[in-house]
Amino acid sequence: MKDVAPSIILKVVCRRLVPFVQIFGLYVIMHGHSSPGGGFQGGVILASSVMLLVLCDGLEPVQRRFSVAMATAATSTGVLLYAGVGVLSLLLGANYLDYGILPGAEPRSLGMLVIEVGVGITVTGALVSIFYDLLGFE
Amino acid sequence: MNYLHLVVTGLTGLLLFLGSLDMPNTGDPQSAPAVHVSPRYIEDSLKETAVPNMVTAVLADYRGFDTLVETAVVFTGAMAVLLILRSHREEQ
Amino acid sequence: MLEFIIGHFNNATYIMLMMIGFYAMIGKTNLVKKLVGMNIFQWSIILFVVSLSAKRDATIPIVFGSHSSGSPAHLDASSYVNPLPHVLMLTAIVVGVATTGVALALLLRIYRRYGTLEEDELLKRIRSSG
Amino acid sequence: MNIHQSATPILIVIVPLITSFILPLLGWRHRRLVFPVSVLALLCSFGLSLVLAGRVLNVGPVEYFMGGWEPPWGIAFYVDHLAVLMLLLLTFVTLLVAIYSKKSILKEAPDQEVPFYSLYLILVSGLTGLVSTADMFNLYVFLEITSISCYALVSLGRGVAVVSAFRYVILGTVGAAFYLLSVGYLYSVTGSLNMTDLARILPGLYESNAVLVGFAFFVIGISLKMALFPMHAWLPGAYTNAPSAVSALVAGTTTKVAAYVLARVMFFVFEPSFSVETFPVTTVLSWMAAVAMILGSVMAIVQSDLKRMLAYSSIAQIGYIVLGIGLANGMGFTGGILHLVNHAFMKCCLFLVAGAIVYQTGRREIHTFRNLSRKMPLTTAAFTICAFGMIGLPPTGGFFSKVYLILGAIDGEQWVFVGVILVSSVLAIGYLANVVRYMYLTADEDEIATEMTVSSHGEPDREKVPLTMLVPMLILAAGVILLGLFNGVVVSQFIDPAIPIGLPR
Repeated sequence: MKDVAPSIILKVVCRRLVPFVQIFGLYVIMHGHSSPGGGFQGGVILASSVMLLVLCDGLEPVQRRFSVAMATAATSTGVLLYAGVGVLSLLLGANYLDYGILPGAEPRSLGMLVIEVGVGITVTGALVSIFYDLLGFE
Repeated sequence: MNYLHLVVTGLTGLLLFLGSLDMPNTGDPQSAPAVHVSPRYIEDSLKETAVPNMVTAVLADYRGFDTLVETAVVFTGAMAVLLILRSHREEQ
Repeated sequence: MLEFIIGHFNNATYIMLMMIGFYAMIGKTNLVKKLVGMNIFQWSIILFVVSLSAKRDATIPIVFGSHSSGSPAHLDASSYVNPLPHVLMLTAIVVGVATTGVALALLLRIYRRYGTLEEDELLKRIRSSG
Repeated sequence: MNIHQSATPILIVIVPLITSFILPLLGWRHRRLVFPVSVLALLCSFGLSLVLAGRVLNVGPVEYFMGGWEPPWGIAFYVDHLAVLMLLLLTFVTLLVAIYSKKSILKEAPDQEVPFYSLYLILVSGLTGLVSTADMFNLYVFLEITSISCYALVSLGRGVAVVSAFRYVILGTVGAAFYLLSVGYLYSVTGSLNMTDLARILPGLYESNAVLVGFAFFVIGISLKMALFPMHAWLPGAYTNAPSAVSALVAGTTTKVAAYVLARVMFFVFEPSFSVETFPVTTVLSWMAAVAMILGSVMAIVQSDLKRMLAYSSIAQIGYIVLGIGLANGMGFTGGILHLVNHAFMKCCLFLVAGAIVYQTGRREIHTFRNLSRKMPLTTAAFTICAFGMIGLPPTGGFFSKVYLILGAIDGEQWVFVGVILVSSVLAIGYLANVVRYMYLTADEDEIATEMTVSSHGEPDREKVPLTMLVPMLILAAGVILLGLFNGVVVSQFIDPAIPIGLPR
């Protein structure tokens, strides 16, 4: 697919579309509390925006911005965030992943928000990383 | 066309269908899944977690450990593909 | 009888889908077709478990307008569908995605090495390469 | 609402898990730290298992509620005597294999430490989670995380390893999907996923078709995962072509844990009376196991590749374990679980030896092993001890587990199975004694001559396997003997309290 130059229509449409896709992905992650959505769905949408960029710009320019190493790092950062919330609740003296012990007025809601963000980061990183690997195997 | 495969497939399907015959009807509000564990999720999750989306509440809180392992599965998938593909680029 | 048929059409549907997938997995010799069969197989199970959550006259499991009305009113379990199967199948979907990714990566390696994805041809080439 | 319970059960699972998440970040800059950190995590897990074992032996089964939610609603861990025995076994064996893998992975798959150890730790945490969890769906997720890391690790081997790994993916996924299907069937009639809760609800539903079919698919799915005889197609290729450390790891742990899950669900979620009388799955399993024991051994005899021979012998040994479970009496159960522990030690050690032989000499074919005992005396000694254990000679653990199995078969008046155990043991002599014979045979004159010319630049008669590979093998071999000498302790402390209520003692 590297040899084929994408048409101008594809390029323009993708470029215009990507910011909206990313905003929508973030919305789906953050709004999972009160509407259908959450980390997995939003993460997939964010990852698809990166894939869209690869479709119109090719692999190299995109990887200059979001490198393979960054994708791998995002994969482990997100899930560490998730597991970290659990460890925090352990340290504060409750059972693993018991958000009730966290500070704030609605601690459980807060804990869920943090882990949804963590899931979103991981899913974005993992899918982009898998995509890069499948594409880069040549 | 291999008939053995068709026979195995057909038998498996028949077995599954027989098993599904005495399941509760779809949409039955008195079925076991509807009356045993799930009512608490519906009735109390908003009170207990302050999250209006019950799916999110169950996913991230009541069964949060499942979701942690599930996220770890995503991580595993990424690592597995990395191990399978990235390493062997120089093989050829 | 009619009620029974309507109440069990979900099982018949998922079993048919599942058998299509199962046949593709054991009967087809092309590895990609096997993988597609595997996916149909997994998704039919997901369809089945999600169908368990249905309740007549019930809505999606999200409480609307909870923050505006102050303290939440009493919620009736029969007016919302069961959220648990949805949660379980969200997990199963993610697991399926990860498995498919790994399988595709393996297929790429197999194709690179042996130049074919037909099972009998593949076995022939493995044998000839020692 | 904040329930606080001692965190040991969960820490055993999440310490390796969290470490595996850290490894990619760590390996980015400090490649050297990856191995020590992984071993540290596994050591930590093993230490915690010891602590937990002490507690279980003193005060009985331990529970742990995730997120503080009590069982039918939340996910719970339940660690009883049997589970804690499995935890000790798993963390100990994986620790030793990890130490062994340091040098062997450098040779077999260079520059792969980060993803390798990351997946390794995930595999360990998945296995420990499988053993500890009391939730049917959580078990599925752990089953899949274990399998996915296994697929990737197996594909790391050379040559046809990718094809074997793909076959493993397809069959492993069918197994997991059948398991998921059975969970769905049970859920549709009970509405619960927790094992204790299911055990309470199910007795009223034993006549239901959905429960029967769900149970049948559970047995098929788990049999696929543990490669019981008609469903073993993925095993020989996967074990033979994987890197040596991975072969040892997979052979020593994954199929054993699947057997544990089978026993757990068959006897603790369902009542023994159901699996024995209402739906006589134990009889079917016993006969399948008997066929596996004979056919696996026969297939092992005709192999010329050492690792492939060990793989077929694994199929036979799985037969012993399942036979013990399928006999459905106290003695048989004891024998099955004891054999599970013994076989994990023996098969792990044998695969490690096979890897060490490949490491030093590059040989895989059995008939090329002439004179090996002079070049690698300690390695061949470890192999011989484990071979004795597999055959079932007295001071080793293998002898005692076979005695228990035979006593169990006599208790159940299943004379055929007594014969099958004896015949299979004789066949084991057939394939293992052959290897030992080659190892201790002196080579032909001309072969020595070629040896001399080949190795004239180095010393031919010395063990060149590094210490990190040698020590785990020797510890495992010593373990095989110690398990034999102290089998009474294992049986009376761990297995006896765990024999399910309702099995004839």
